[in-house]
Amino acid sequence: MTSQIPALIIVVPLLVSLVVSLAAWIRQSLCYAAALCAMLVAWISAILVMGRVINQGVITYRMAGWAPPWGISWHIDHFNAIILILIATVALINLIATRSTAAREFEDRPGVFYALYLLFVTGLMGIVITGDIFNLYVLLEIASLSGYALLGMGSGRAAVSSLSYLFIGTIGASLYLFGAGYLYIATGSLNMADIAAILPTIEQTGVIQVSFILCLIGLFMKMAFFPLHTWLPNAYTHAPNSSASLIAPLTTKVMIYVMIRIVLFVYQPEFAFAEMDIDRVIVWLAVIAILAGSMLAWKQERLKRMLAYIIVAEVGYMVGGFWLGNTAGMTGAVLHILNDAMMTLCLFLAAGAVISRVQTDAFGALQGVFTKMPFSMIAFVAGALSIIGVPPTCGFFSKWYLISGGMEAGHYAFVAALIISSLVNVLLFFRVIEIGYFEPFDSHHHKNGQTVREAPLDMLVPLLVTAGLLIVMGFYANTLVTWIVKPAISAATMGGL
Amino acid sequence: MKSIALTSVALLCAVLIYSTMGFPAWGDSDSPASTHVSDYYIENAVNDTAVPNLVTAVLADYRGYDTLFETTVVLIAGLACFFLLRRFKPRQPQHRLYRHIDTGITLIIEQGGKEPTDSEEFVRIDSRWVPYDLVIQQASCLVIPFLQLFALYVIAHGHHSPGGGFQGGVIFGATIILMAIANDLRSAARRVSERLGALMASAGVLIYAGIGALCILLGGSFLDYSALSKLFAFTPVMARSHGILGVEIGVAVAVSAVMIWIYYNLASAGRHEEGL
Amino acid sequence: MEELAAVFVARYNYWGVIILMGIGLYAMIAKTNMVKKIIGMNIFQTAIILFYISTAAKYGASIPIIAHGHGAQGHGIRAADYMNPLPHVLMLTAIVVSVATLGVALALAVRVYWNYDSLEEDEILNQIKAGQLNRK
Amino acid sequence: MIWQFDIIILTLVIICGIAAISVRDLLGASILFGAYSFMMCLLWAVMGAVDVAFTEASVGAGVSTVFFVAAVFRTSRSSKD
Repeated sequence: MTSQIPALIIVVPLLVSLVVSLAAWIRQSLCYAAALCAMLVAWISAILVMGRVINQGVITYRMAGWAPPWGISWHIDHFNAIILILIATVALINLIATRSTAAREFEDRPGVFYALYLLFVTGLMGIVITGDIFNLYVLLEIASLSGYALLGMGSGRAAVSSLSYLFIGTIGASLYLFGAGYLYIATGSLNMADIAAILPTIEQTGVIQVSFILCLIGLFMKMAFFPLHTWLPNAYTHAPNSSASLIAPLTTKVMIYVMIRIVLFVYQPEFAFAEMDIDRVIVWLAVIAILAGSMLAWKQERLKRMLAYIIVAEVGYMVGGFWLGNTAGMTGAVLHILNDAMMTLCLFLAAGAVISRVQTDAFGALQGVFTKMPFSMIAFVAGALSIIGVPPTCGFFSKWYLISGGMEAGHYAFVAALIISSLVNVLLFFRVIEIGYFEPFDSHHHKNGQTVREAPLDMLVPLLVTAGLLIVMGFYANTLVTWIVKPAISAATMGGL
Repeated sequence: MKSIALTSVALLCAVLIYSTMGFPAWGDSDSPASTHVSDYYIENAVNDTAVPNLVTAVLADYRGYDTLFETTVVLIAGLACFFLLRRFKPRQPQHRLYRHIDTGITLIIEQGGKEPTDSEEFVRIDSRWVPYDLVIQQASCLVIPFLQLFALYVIAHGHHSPGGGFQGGVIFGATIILMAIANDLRSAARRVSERLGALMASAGVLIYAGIGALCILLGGSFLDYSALSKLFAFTPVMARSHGILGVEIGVAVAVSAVMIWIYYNLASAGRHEEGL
Repeated sequence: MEELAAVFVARYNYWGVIILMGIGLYAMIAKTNMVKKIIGMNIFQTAIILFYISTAAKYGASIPIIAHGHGAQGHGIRAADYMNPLPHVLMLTAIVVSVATLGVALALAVRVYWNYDSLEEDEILNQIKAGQLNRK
Repeated sequence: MIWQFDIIILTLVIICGIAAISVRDLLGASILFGAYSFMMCLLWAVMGAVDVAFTEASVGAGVSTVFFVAAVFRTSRSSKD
């Protein structure tokens, strides 16, 4: 029976999401409790799976009992096990933290909200866990479609932003599917391990190269890599708070995971780095992404919008670090996926707490929030320090690996971009802290007469836990690297590179 | 703008057309796509699952996990349309139109006026578009039962002929949509209410996922229908065949309900009062 | 000349796919109307479906339903006699995904229309800009 | 599978696709999209993908067109391009 534990990660959220969408028509009050239980079970089973991977190595789970390549199989190694834990943690914390926000934002349909929430998480977990390139597409669409619905429910511009996200996201997913079709026509297989075994044996006719480019462009669209990032800021700024703080930390990071998985485990490093010879180009694009993201973030006047542009820059960190092509850079990229998800969650939750009390996130209205909401702002500062990369927080360590990877590859422009973007981040967050800490609280700005006070406990406790995790992950960064990140990368590269 | 778009798209097409030169010829039965994995399905599917329609066998068994999420995608579309569009508060100010059946005279009831709700002589009509065509109404009444019968046949006969849960479900949903178009939204909603549709949509996917989870409880992998042979007196091969039928029924229930649900929300712009 | 004709017959289906993709992509980039963009998106998706179906075709093969499936129990089935069923299965899933995307896209378009009373992208952008100016 | 049939239908598909995106009336565009889907369904039937063709006939030519018409009815019928 223990061999079925991996299945629980997907099956429990899926089944419970269906029960929740039934319960939405019978008793709305059951929905939250059911969703919470499902996320807890998924979180515990993700940790159990991680333990088994560390002890026994790679787990292969055969769906419906058919052997690959005929059936669909899951392939769980260190890399996806840690991403599974990350998704479960972020979704669980956010579920607890946004309970009252969600009840306010979706007053007459919280049941359907929780059903879509669980389906979104199921989709992301399925993307991470699967070992089949077509199955990945289906789950990509599950996560995307529920994401469009969750983002589009906000007021004002949300629907337009979500619709343009839908257009770009669908083109991206379709291009990925097209690339997978090129792979299928050349190899006749859909299983990742099977394709990886076939690819070196077939003669090169340009089909594989085109499929590689198509998949990569599709994923770049989905992850908002710089020239294709236009959907992200609007979609995240205008979205409801309870869904923005779920989707912003996870979507881009999972897409970067998919890129790493496809490049390392399907096409393999020899082909992707040596034969295609596009790694320098992509690192240069990443440099532009980092600089442009930071500059655009500087121009924003609203907290959530500024954070959205910081995400664009952070995507540049991870893509660039990975395409440096050396172990330090890849370690930095993988570690930064984990850190960045937690930092983004922390900052978006803090922004959500501020918005729930101040009613807006325009910088002008944030005067004196430090005195009124001290604990929320402590968490905000912790997240900000981590984004900047100040030592006790986890952001420092991944940035350290990224910079040393850049030095090792001799790509000094990337190193310079990282440092410049850190300096810009210092200025960005100092501006917010200056307004919030040094300027006195101005009651004229809060004309609705409501007194601004500390966020409610159910919002504050998860927020402080997230901030604490940032520091804990910083202390244990070395353990994380030796036990999880190193085995994940060396399994893919066979110690080469 | 348009010329830039046209040139860039044309360039992209040219590159892609050039890349097709590396493909095996169209219709070549020795290409990798037609030999590597697919031969196994063609040669063994009947032995493994007792289903002559290879597409059904692969869809619901070998790649049943994909199909589970395919059904879930449909459910998500239904949930999303409801989530984005549904407005529970009725429109203000409200006036309703009633038609006197025999004479065709239209009655406008302003707010507060008494409405002839249970009258035999008056029928409520939509404000923007007033379909009143005896031929269409009677013809649709005539064909809908046969269409529904055909939908059930397509669902049940998916093992042997083209079709299956998805196609049958869509046809079944389309019959209710036809009813809503030929008469009006309210008369369709009297037969399949929004609540019933929503419950059926979730329940259909739950049937599918539940059969899969039952297989885990019986000691197999997720969706491994051969484990069902422990519960019923089937051979494992027949258990797979019957498992596929059960799954197809779940798909059909979910898909038909979601199609109706999406139509209700789109056609009435979320108010469920007046339709197309 | 004969060689050219052979290349044409062996490839034109894929060329058709790529032309259809181009039509869909052009509609999504150049058209300003949201419903037109949605139609373009659907054409783009069906083009990819056509691509997969083209990979499944075999000359001289029949549809993927085993004749006399019962009784014979799979003796003497030659793989070359039947079309490749795998892409068909994949594309059933893809069609369903595309109709689900269509539903969500149309729902979002209707919501956009509630807010801006228009489906033209340029008019919506003008309204957004005017709204931002008003707020300042 | 006869390639002469295939190429005729493929041409019709492309013509319907171009027509669907160039008509200014959105209701007409929806109906042309339905025709496009139906031609596509024929094309797949020629290639032996009967299940896929069946699905496209019921989904693409049937329900999708109804969804388009419903959405156009609830928004606006005219388009600038």
